[in-house]
Amino acid sequence: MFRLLLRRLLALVPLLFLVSVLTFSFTAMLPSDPVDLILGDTGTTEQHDMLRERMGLNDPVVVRYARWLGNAVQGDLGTSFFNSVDVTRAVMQRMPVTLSLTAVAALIAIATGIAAGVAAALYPRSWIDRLATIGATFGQAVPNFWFGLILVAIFAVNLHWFPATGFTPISQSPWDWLRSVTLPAVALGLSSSAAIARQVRSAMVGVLQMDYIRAARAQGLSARRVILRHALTNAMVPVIAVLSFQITVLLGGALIVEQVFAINGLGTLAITAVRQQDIPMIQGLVLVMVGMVVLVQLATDILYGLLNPKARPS
Amino acid sequence: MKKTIAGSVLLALAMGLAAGGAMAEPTGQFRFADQVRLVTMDPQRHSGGGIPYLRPVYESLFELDDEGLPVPMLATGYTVEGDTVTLTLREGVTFSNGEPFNAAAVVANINRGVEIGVLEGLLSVASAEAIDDTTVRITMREADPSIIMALAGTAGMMIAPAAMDDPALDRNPVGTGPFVYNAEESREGEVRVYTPNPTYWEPEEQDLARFEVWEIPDDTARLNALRTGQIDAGIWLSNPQAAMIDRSPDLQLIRNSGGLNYHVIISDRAGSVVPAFADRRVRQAMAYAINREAFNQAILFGLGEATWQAYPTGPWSNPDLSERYPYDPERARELLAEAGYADGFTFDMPSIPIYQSRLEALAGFFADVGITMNIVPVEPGTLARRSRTTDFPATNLVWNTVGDPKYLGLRYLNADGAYNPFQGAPSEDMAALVAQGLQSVDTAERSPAYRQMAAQIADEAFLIFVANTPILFGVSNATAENPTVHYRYGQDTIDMRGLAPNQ
Amino acid sequence: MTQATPLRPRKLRRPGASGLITGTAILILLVLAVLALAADWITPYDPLRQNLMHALQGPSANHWLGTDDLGRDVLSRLIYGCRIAVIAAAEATAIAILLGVPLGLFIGYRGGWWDWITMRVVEAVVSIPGIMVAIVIIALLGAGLHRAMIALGILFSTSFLRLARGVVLAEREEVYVRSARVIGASDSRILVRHIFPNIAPPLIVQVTLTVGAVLLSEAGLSFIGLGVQPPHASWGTMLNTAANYMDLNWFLAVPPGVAIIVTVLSVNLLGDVIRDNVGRGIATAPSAAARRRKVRPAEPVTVLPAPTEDEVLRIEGLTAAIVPEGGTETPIITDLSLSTKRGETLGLVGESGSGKTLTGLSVLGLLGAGVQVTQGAIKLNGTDLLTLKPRELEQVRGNQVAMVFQDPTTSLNPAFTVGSQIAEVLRTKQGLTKAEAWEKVVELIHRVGIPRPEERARAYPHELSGGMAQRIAIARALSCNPSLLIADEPTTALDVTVQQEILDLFRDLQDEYGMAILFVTHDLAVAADICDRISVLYAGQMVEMAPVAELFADPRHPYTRGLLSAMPHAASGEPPLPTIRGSVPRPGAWPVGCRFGNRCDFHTAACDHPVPLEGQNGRLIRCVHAERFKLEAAS
Amino acid sequence: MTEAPLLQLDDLWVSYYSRSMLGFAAKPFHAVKGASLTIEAGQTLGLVGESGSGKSSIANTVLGLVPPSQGKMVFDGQDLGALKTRYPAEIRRQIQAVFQDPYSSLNAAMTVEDIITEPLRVHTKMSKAERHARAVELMKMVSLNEDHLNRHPHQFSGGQRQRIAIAAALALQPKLVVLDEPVSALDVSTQNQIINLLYERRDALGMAYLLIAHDLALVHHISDRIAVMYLGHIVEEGPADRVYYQPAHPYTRALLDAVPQLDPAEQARRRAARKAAPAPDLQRVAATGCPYRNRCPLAMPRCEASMPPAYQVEGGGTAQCFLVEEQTRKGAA
Repeated sequence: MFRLLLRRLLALVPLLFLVSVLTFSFTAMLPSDPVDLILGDTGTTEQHDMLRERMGLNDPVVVRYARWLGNAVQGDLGTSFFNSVDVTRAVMQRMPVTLSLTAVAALIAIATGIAAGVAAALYPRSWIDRLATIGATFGQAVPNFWFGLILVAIFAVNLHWFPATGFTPISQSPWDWLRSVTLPAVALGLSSSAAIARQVRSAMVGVLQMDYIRAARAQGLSARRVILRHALTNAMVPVIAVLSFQITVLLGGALIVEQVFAINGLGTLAITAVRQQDIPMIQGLVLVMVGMVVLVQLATDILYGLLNPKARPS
Repeated sequence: MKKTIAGSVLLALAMGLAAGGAMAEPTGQFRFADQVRLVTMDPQRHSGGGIPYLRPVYESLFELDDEGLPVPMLATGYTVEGDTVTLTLREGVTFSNGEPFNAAAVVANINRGVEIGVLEGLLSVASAEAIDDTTVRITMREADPSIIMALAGTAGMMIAPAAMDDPALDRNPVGTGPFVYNAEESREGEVRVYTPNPTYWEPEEQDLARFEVWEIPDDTARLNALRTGQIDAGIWLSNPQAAMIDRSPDLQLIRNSGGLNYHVIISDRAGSVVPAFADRRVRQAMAYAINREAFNQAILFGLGEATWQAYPTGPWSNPDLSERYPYDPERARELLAEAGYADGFTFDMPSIPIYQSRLEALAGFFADVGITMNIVPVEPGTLARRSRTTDFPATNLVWNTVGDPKYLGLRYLNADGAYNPFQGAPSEDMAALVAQGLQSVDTAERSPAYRQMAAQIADEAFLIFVANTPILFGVSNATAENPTVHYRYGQDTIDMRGLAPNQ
Repeated sequence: MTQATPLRPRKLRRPGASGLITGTAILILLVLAVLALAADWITPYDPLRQNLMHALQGPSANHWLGTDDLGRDVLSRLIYGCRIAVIAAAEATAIAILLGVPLGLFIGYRGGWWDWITMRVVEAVVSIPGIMVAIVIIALLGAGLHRAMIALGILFSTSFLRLARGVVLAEREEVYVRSARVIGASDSRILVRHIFPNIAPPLIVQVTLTVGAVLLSEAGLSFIGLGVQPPHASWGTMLNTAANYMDLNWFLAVPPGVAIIVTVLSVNLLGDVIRDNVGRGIATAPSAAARRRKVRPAEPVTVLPAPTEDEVLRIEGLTAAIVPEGGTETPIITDLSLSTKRGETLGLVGESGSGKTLTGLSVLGLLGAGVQVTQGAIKLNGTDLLTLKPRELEQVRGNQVAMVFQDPTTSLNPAFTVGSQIAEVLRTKQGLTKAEAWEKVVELIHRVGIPRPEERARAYPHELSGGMAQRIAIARALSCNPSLLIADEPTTALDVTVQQEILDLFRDLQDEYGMAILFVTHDLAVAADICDRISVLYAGQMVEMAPVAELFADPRHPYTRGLLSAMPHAASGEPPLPTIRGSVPRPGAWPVGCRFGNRCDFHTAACDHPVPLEGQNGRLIRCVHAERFKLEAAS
Repeated sequence: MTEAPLLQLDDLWVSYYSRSMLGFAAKPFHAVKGASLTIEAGQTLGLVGESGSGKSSIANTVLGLVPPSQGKMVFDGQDLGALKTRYPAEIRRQIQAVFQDPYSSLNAAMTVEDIITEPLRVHTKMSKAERHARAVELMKMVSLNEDHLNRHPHQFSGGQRQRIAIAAALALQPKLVVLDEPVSALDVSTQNQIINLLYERRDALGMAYLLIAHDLALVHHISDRIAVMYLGHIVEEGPADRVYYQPAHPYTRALLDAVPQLDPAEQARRRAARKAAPAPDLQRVAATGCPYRNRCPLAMPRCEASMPPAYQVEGGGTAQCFLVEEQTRKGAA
């Protein structure tokens, strides 16, 4: 297991490297001139040239990239072009917000998705199955931000059960944190829950037709045991891949849902950065997001190895 | 040409007594929401909205009273003599970093502001020098009737000299105000936390343990925050959310003095990007195309009023201009046809979310007469800055009707005006009027020139005024009942001094 | 050798609900297309035409869906929104396909460095949340519908690329591609003519998925102001407006929201239907026999001897059928009667489609989806299993009857060690403790002839050879000492030398444990080795039953004889080898009379009527010419 | 026979290299270890072995799907093993194949006519009409109804599909057809139909077959010669009757003995014999010497020391077993 982990970690290096190259070259193509952004309209030509020199913008792209990467490896993602905000700090400040939103959404999605998927697979063609299937199909068609609006209208504005907007850090008050994160997480998690439910159901249906399930039943193991132990363990193998993907989707979805709930997470930061063409901020954000995604993938890979003996190195 | 404010110290003291009363340890908190994101906390690089983020930390040399007249703050008096302005400074004031507030500090501030050149208020200033420790002489480039008014705003905000060397001054403000910025507890892009300044020069005015300014650009989110008690007060434009506040029994909509005059600026006056703009008939057609009454009803929710000039009321207002451009799409089309644009033309207009519906309405009016206006979103907080560039042939802004009319000339009309980015030269008539308006500091003497200028502006139609709205604060009932909440005259901020938490 | 294909119930169509849903989905999409095309003519108002004096009105006769913040007609804007939705979906999907598919095909077939580099780049892009990729691309290109759609197109091209590559990689290994290469077709020809047509079905599914995703993404981007720019109406911008007016007129959020949901739902449903029909994607759940039919009692059985004390299994008049929901039954086993006793091995022999495997499964009550016993009785140690409740049947399985399947590598759960799978049975069925169970596991594994049993118990199924895995499966089946063991082609998937070992193991274990074995096989030679008695099945019927020696010495049914003579070892010398003409008829296509009739050389008019199974002394035959063959054999 | 054989494999090795994650070449896996075979024109060589014996690797190598790692492969006078590129078209059309699984070997997206005439399209400039005529002819040749030409493969039974595959393989009238387990996926009653068909066509058209199967008895029916593979080695080779009736290698004998007989009495006798014999070690693969020695009831010490070379067997052919040598020596003595 340790070797697998090490190998996976090693494999991440080229991926992160590639992402950094992609991000850097992409942002380098942005049409705005950072010096203009920083100095606004007020700077003189001399000031422009000085700043350009100081920022090393006259260096070749490769040199700039190497410098940026060197700093990034040390945790320094540079300073925003738009104000003197430290990118690492800004991103790290927002990360817990988006992370807790995504994590709660993922928990909701996984719990409801697996429960619905298993229930549907247990009683195919029953009302449970139909309800779950219809729900899942619907869930995948509902835009998360629209669902968020509706949730706010019902549960915050009318019923006052939850705050309509904003985010309370968990360190401040776990209860308020839960209240503030519930509606956005539900809005965010819906489509992933649906996707997971569908995948679980289809994986379960597939697995339930396997020989070893028949064999286990022929052995007189109870239907419950066969489904929950034998079928689910194997059905989770393809589901894991979907989970990993869905967490990336959730992270992306959080960007939009944050707007609905006026939550200042990475999404708000990202959209602002993009609008302002704040290159260091965009680069830092992308890198950090990919880092998060990659860690999730690593975790799911390990989970995959645990569930699927064939994937383990012998 | 000499004017001294007498008894101003007394007045200030009286205000302090009335508000604060007994000296007690500050308690409680007050949470305010701004509608624009914080761009910079450096007052001298600041333009446009976001002043509420600065006010807790920075105090200006002067303050405006409830009639809009300057009263002492960090400066206790002034004299204006020709091209020199002499300021007398308050003693015993220190910056929160411990530096003394003195003439050297004021000189450093004013000279830095002149050098940076962002602030319109200082455009007329040549330099400042210290006469003695409490006296500063400002040398003017040209006569400026509104220099004291300007020093009551961002131009007069005093930064601790040592802090000026900080490259991150935009995030580390150091002033003399009743509060200091608490960077640790603030969350970038979400909330700014201010805690009492331990070295404040008038500790009896500090009745609040914590002041927060929340960045909530989304109107609905801000309304929800107000409803759920997440904030005590916030700024609103006339929009559906403001109307909701007005209708809600739990909330109050405060209409502050002064107002915001919404207008369209034709920046590309020579028609270098959009040739049609060079034709006065085209611009007048645009003015005719707008149904201001409907605009006020539907877009401003009846909270504003139609206007055709920069000052709807008061000494600078020209009464002949009411209904200068009645809603007349037929006439607009005729004018366009005369100008050779019967088939219309197309131009880009920058937009921020709060102006979205206004611009959509305008686009609809213009579309009616054949003009296509593309709405291009820019980041909130950057509209003013982008409006000063040649990025857009036209823009739209609000004009604070508290300002001195000289700004019309300096900002909008002169070839070097900040909001004349294409540097179109004013017509001879206009240039003459601009000059004439600056000749005096006496309102009665100046007003005929500005009334005439208003008519000239309306005629040339580079500036198309649409509607005027009061500055709106949405507050909770508790805030409305709080006697210490004092809205600054004609501004979108609350006075920090003496502010106590809601009961 | 027959790969005993597990009976796949034919796609059970539910014309009711699903047809209706599909129809509705297609109808909705057609309507959308028409609205998009005809928006200019059918909208009641100009979508940009504002009427500020009538802003934010609810639905009325003039404005069916009310008006928005500028008094524009919501219905008209919604209809124009269709157009944008259609353009958006078409544009982004087309870009995604044109970018992704050719590149995916190319790298998939070419492989090597091209593939490696492209896939690493794709992985990198995919690891960035999609919306982030989109907004960064938009930052580069600028906001607006077409630019946003280019961004989405680039983004979604990765899924097409991976799909195309995946299909190529999978198809490349398919035998038909090998055939094409053997024929000498060039790479490009193989790619275009042979592989590409097979991409079409998953591609269509992917297109529907992408269209749905594009619609949602477009709405999301427009919602945050990076997509379609106001005042133009897209559903996303309409929702953006609605978000601001939720308090004053919440209804504004309804029409665009519903429009998006209904459209995406229709597209997704259509995708599901296509996927189900092309059958490559997600397996559809077969209809569970939720409502068990009442089993009709068996007709009086004359062919079986009276029950004896050591009789273990007695099947009487068993009839099983495919029972589709609301459809007509298709019988697959008819009127099958047999019995077996302790220590006896009864062979069930027949070709695919004969019903031999189903007979075994019906004893266990594991016929599976859509197949049910409709008549008869299955008595195990005197109890009719067909009358038991599911719980009771669970108790019987494992304890009294167990089964060994054809493919040992798939009949063991890949997720658990083999030892734990045996231990599980011991613990749940016999209530042993963990330690006791493990001790017994090791003993059992040793008993089935596996050296180093402790070590092997901790192995996963994929770590064992086929023969070894089958031994484990046998150990598990025998763990609770059942009185009946059903072995379904247990040696078919094994090499011939291993087959021999396993057959010997069966014999040894039977000698030791004394259980009855119901041995299902298609190979008469295997049956000759292991069985005491053999029952030959053909097309769901027993056609002949005899003690093993008699059957091989004196086969009487023409089918048995045909089979025997067709065995490779039977014939010697050069072809032509003896054959049986034609092929086994499928269930539902059985002749009314003798089911072998149309392949039989002895067919007479008498064969066109149902033929009974007759005989005595354990020798049964279903043939009108039985007497004649008997005489032949005697002479 | 003075004429050169149609196909000659000489010390052919086929190896697979799996690549580890970081690109280091892992240890190669040798599927075929020095196989030598010959097929005369118009004759059938049956290649028999258990799964994993390397027989399919030989098929794939002959078909040009997998390059040999070593050794000579001469077809019709041309050394194909030396070719670094794909086979030239004139060779390509001479070697055709029929694969095991009739369900996956036909492209589901094509019609029967497309499948049968695909080789003609690739290798000839026949017009559409000519191709159709040829397709009709081929359908007749494999006893299928010509009306079925525009059907898709899934509409046919396994036996019929295999006929279609044969028709496609015969379309170009190749000199060699590789039959890779052509009947093992079929029901017993259809197997013989296909075997008969293959036999008839060979006699009529005169091509050679490389018939790969795991069933010696079946192979024996139509082969002129039989080769037996065990773990990559051709352990025995010779005339079909000799190998089938007088196997020289213990493995061949074991293979033959393991096949269940239709005679229960004979089965019982064999069973008794097996019981008497010592149980073979289940550790199948011997690292050195003869790969079969761990299972071989007649293994000698020298079997462990070195791999036996191919000895000539009386009655024709060779066997890689020291016993053959000893018997020959005894016979000579």
